[in-house]
Amino acid sequence: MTIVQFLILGAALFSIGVYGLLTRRNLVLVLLSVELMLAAVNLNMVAFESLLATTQALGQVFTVFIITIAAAEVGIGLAIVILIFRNRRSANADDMTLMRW
Amino acid sequence: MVASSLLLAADAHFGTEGGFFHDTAGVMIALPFVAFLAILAFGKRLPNQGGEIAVGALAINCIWAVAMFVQNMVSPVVTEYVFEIGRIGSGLSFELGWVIDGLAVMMYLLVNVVGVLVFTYAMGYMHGDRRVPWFFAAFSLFAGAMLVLVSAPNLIQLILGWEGVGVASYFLIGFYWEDLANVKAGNKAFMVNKLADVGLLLGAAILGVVMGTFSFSELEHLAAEGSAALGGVAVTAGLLLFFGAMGKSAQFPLHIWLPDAMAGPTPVSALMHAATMVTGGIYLMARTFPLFEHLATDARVVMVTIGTITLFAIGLLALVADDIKKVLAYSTVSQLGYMMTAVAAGGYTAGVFHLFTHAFFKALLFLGAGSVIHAVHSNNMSDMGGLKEHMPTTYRTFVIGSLALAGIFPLAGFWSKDEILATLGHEGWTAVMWIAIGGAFITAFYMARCIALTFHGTYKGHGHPHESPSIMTGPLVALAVPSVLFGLLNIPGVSIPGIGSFTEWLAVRGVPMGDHHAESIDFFLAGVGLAAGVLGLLFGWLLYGKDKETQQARDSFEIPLLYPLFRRKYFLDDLADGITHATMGPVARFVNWTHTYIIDGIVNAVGGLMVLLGRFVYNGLDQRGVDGIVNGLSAITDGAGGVVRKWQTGRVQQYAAAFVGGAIVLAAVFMFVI
Amino acid sequence: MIADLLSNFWVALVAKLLLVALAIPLIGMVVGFGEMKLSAKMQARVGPYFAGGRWGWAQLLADGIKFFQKEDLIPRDADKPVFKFAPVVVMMGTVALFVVIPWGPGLIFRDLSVGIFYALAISSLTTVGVLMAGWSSANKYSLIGGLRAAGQMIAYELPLVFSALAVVIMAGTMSMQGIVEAQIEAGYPFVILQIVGFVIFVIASLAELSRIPFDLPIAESELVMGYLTEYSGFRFLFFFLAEFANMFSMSAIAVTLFLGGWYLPGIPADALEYLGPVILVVKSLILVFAMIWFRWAFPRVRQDQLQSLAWKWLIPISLANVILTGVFKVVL
Amino acid sequence: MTFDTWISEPSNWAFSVVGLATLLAGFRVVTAKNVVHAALFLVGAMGGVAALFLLLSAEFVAWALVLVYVGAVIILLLFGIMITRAPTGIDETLSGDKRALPGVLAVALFALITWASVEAFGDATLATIGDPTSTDTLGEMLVTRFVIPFEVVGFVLLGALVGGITIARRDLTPLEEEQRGGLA
Repeated sequence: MTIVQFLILGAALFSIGVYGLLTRRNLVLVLLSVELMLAAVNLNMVAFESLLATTQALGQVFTVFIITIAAAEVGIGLAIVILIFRNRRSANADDMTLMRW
Repeated sequence: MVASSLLLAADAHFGTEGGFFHDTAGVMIALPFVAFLAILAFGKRLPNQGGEIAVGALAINCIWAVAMFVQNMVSPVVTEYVFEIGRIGSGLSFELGWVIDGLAVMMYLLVNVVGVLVFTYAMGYMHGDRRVPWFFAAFSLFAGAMLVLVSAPNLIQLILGWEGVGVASYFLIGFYWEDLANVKAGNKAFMVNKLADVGLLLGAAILGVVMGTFSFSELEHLAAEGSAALGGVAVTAGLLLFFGAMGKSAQFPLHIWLPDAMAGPTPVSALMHAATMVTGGIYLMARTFPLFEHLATDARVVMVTIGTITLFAIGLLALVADDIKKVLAYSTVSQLGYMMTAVAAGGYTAGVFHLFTHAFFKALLFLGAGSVIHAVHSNNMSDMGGLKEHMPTTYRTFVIGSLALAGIFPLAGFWSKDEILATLGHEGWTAVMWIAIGGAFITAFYMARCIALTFHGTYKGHGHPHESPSIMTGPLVALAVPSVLFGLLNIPGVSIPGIGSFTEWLAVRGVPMGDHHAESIDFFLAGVGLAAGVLGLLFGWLLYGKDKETQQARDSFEIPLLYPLFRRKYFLDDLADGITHATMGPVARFVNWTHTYIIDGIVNAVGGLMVLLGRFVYNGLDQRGVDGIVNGLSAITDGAGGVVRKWQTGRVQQYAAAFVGGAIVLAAVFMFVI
Repeated sequence: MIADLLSNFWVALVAKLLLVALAIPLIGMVVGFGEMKLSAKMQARVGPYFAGGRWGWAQLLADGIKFFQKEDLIPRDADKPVFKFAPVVVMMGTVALFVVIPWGPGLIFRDLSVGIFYALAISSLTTVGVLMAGWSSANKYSLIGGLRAAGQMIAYELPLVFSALAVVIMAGTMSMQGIVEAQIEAGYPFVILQIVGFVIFVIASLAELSRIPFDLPIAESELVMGYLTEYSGFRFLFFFLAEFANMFSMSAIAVTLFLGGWYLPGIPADALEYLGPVILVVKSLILVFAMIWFRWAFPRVRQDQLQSLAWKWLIPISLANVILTGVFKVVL
Repeated sequence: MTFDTWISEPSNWAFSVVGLATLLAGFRVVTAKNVVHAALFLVGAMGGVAALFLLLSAEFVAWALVLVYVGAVIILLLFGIMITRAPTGIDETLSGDKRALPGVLAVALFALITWASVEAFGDATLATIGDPTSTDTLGEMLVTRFVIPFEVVGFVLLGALVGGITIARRDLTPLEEEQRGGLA
C-alpha cells in the first residue's frame, strides 16, 4: 500500500466534509460534516504514522486527542443546537443571522 | 523564616526584641481574612448572618492592638518581621510581614478599635437588610486589607493592602447595586483610585529599581543618611507617591469620588471614608516622612498647596449640602486636607495626631448620622429637624462629635487642630496657617448648621422617628469618650507620668522624625483657633437656629440676605456637577473647579469672568474644537462601517466559505508561487 | 484431516460463519426457554408443557416457526430502509460480540489484543439499531422507547467501561484470553478483589440489555412494547433472539472478566481443552439465571431513578474503584 | 508503480472496497435528504474509517473510534436530532440552494491536496503493516511525552461536560425552583 492512496482518500473525505459544511442548513448536519472532516484528518495521521514507522505511535496519540476533542465539540455543539432550537424553534443555520448588521 | 532586621533598628533608642504579641501580630492581620471566608461559608446560617464572626474577629484583634499599644507606651519596640516570598535577580526581594513601631501600632489600634465599634453598630444598622452575610464578609475583607496596608514593611505589601482596600471599598460602595447610581459611585471611586494608583505604582517602581529595595526601613535609613542616589529621584518618586496618596486620601482634585462614595451603607462610610481607608494616603506620607523631610523638600510646596486648597475650598461645599452624609463627607475631605497640609509642612506628629482624633469623632458623627437616617429613612436634612427630643442619645453624642470636630476646648479636635496650626506657624507657613484658621471657622459653621437642621426645629419627615436600639447607641457612646478625652493625650509639653504622650509614642520609629514639638501651649494661636470655632458655631446657630419649614425656605430667604455668595455658589455647584459629570475632559473640569472656588473665595466679579471663561472653553474649545474632531472621526467611521457592514451577512456558512476559499488560495500560493 | 481443512482460509471462514449462524439461535433458544420455564416456576405456573413432549422443550422452536410464517408488516409512514435495517444492525452487534468470547484455551474466534475494548465498542452498535428501530417506526411509543434506550445506554456505558477498566488494570492486558490467564496466574478470580466492579458491571449490563429493573425502553405498561411495537414476524424474531443471545454474551464477558472464564481450579490442563466451553457456558448460564431471577424480583425503576443511579452512584463509585485498583496495583 | 502491481496486493483490494464504501457513505452524509439517514450514513463512514485504521494496523484507535463515535457521538447526535423533531420522510430544506460555490471549493480543495500529496510522496510505500501497534506504547506515550496535552485534553473534556450541561439546561421557572427547595 502506498501513502498516497490514503492521502487521496483523506482529501476526498475532507472535501466532502467541507462541501457539507458549506451547503447544509441544518445545524446538526453541519456538525456531522465537521465530524467527517475530523475523521479524514485522523486517517491522514494514522497513515503518516505507518509511513514514518515511529516506535512512539505519534500519529495514533494525536488521533486519540482528536477523537477526544471531537467528542467534546459534539457535546458543546449539540448543547448549543438544542438551546437555539428551544429558543427559536429552528435548527437552520440560515436563520441564525442575529449577529448581522 | 522570620528575618527580624535587628540592624535597622539598632541605632534607635528602642528595644528590638518583640514580645508575644509582636511575634504573633500576623495572626491579627490574618484573622479578618479568616472571618471573610468563614462568613462566606457559614454566614447565612448564623442568627446574625455573620455579623458575630466579623465582630468576634475584630474583638480578638483588639487584644493584640491594645496590648501592643500599651507595650509601646511602656517599653517601646521597633522591629519588623518579614518573610521572603520571591526575588528578582540577586537584589530585589519581595517580602511580606509586619512592622512594629509607633506609627504602625497606633494604626492597628485605630483600625481594630474603631472597626469593632463600627461592626457592632452595623449589626444593628444592617439588621434585616439585603445580603447581610456578604456585607460583613466584604467589611471583614476591608478591615483585613487595611491591616495589611498599615502593617506593610515594604511598598509591595503596602500596594497589596492598598488595592485590597480599594477592591473591598468597591464592593461596599456598590453594595446596593440594584440602584444604578450606587454602581456608578462604586465605579467612580474605583476609577479615581486606580488613576491615583498609577502614581503610587510608578513611585514604588522608581524607588525599587533605583534603590534596589522596597523596604520602608531601608529607605528610611537611606533618606536619613542623605543618600545621593535616593536624592536624585526623591522629588519625582515623592510626588508620584503623593499622587497615589491624593487618590486614597481624597485630596483636591481627586477628592471627587468621596462624596459619591456615600452611596454605601452608613457603617461603611463611617469606617471607610472617615476613620480608616482615606487615612491610607496620610499613613503613606507619614510612613515615608523621612523621604520628604530630608530629600524631597521641593515636593512639599506642591503638597502643602494641594492640602490647603483641599482643607479650605472643599470645606465650603459642606455649607450647602442637604444630604447629611455629604456634609460629613465634605468635612472629611477638608479634615484630610488638614492632615495632608500638616504632614507636608513637616508636622509628622501633628498630622498623624489629627488623623488619630479625627478617626474617633468622625466615625462617631457618621454613626450618629446613620442612626438618624435609620430613624427617618432619608438622607436629606430637609426631611429631618427636631430630632433632639426623639433621639436623645444620638443627639448628645452627635453634638459631642461636632464640638470635637469644630475644635472646641477641651475636646479632641481642639488639641489636634491647634497642633497643626502651631506646626504651620513654626514652619513658616503663615498664610496657610491663617487659611487653616478660616477653615476651622467654616468647619464649626457647617457643623452648627448640620446640628440645627437635623436636631432642632420641627420634624419635617414622615412617620415617627425613634431612638435606635442599644446595639447602635452603644458604639456611639463608646466613641464619644475618646472624642472628648483623647486630645488630652498630646497637650504640648505635657507628658503624663507612666504613660507619656502621643508625641513620644509616635516618635518610636527606626530613625528620628525631625519634626518640631512645641514645649508649651501657644495661647495666642490656641485662642485664635478656639475663637474661630466658637464664632463659626455662633454664626451657624444664628443663621440656622431658627426653624424654617424646608431647606428651600432657608436657602431662599435666610441665605441670600446675609451671604449672597452661597446662593451663587450653590448654582455653580450644580453647574460644576452637571458639566463635570458630562463629557468634559480634565481641562474643562479644572477650569470649572477653579472658577467655583475663586468665586467662593474671593470676588463675585472674578467669578463671573470665570464663568465666561468656562463657557468659552466649553462652547469654543470643547464643543466646537474637540467635539468637532470627535464627531468628524465618528462620521468617518460610520461611513466606512456603512460600506463594510454589508459583508457581514450573519450567515456563518458564507464566512466559512470565504475562509475555505482563502485557505485554498493561500495554500496554492505557497505551493505554486513560493 | 479436519485440521488440515480448517487451515484453509476459506474453509475456516465458512466453518466459522456456519458455527455462528447455528450457535446464536441455539443459545438464544436455550436462554429463551430458560426464561419461560424459570419465570413460570417463580410465579408458580407451569409454563410451556406440550410442545415437543416433555417440558414443552420445542415451544420456542414452534414460536420461531410461527414468527416466520407471519405477515411481515411495515407501517405506512415508516422509514422503510431504516425500519428494515434496524434488526440487522442489532443482530450484527450481537454476533460481533461473540468474536472475542474465549471458550477455552486457544478456543476463540479472534484473540484481539484489545479484546475487551472491542467488546465494549461493538456492543454499542445494538443501541444504534434500537434507536433506528424506534425512530423509523413512525410511532410515538417507539420513538420514546428508542430515546429511552439511547439515554439509558449513554448513562450506563461509563460504569460498564470503568468496571471493565479496573479488571484491565488488574490483568495488565485487554486481551480476553490474557485476562483469563491473568486470573489463573493470580490464583483467584478477580471477583474477589473486584466485587464492587463486578456488581456494577452486572447492574450496568442489565441496563444495557434493557432487562428488568431497567426495561424502560420497552416498558409494556407504559409504551405498549417500546421500540418493538411495530415489529412483527421474523424481524421481531431477530430482536428477540438478539436479546437472548446478548444476555448470554454479556454474561460470558462478565464471567471472563470476573469469574475466571473457562477455568476451574482442579481440572487438568488438557481436560480444559474440552471442558473449557462447558465451564464457560455453565458459569454464564448461572449469571443468565440471575438475570431472569431479577426480572421477577425487582420492580421497574422510574426514568429519573434510572438516570440518577447511573450518574450519582455508579459512575462515582466505579471511578473510585478504578483509582483504588490503580493504587493497589502500583503499591503491590 | 503500475495499477496492475498495485491491485495485485490483497490489502489493496480491501482498501478499494472499504475506501469506496467510506466515500459513498461520506457523500451520502452530506447529501441525504433525511437527517437521521445522514447520521446513520456517518455511522457507516466512521465504520469505514475504523476499518481503514485496522488496515493500517492501528487497532486500538480503530476501536476507540467505534466506541466514541458509534457508542457516543452518533447516539448523541441522533438523540439531538430526535429531540429537535426530525420528521420521517424527505426534507428538501436540509441543504441550502446555493451549492455551486461550495462544490467548486470542495473540488478545488481536493485537487490541491491530491496534487500536493502526489508531488510530495510519489509512490512511497507504507513501511510497517502487520503487527498491530501495541496499546502499551500508546498508553506510555500518553503519560510520558504527551502527558501535558493529555491533561489539557482532560480539562477540555471536563469543561465541555460542564459547559454542555450549562448551555443545554433549561432555566427553571421560579415555581419549579421552589419545588426543588432552594439549591438547584
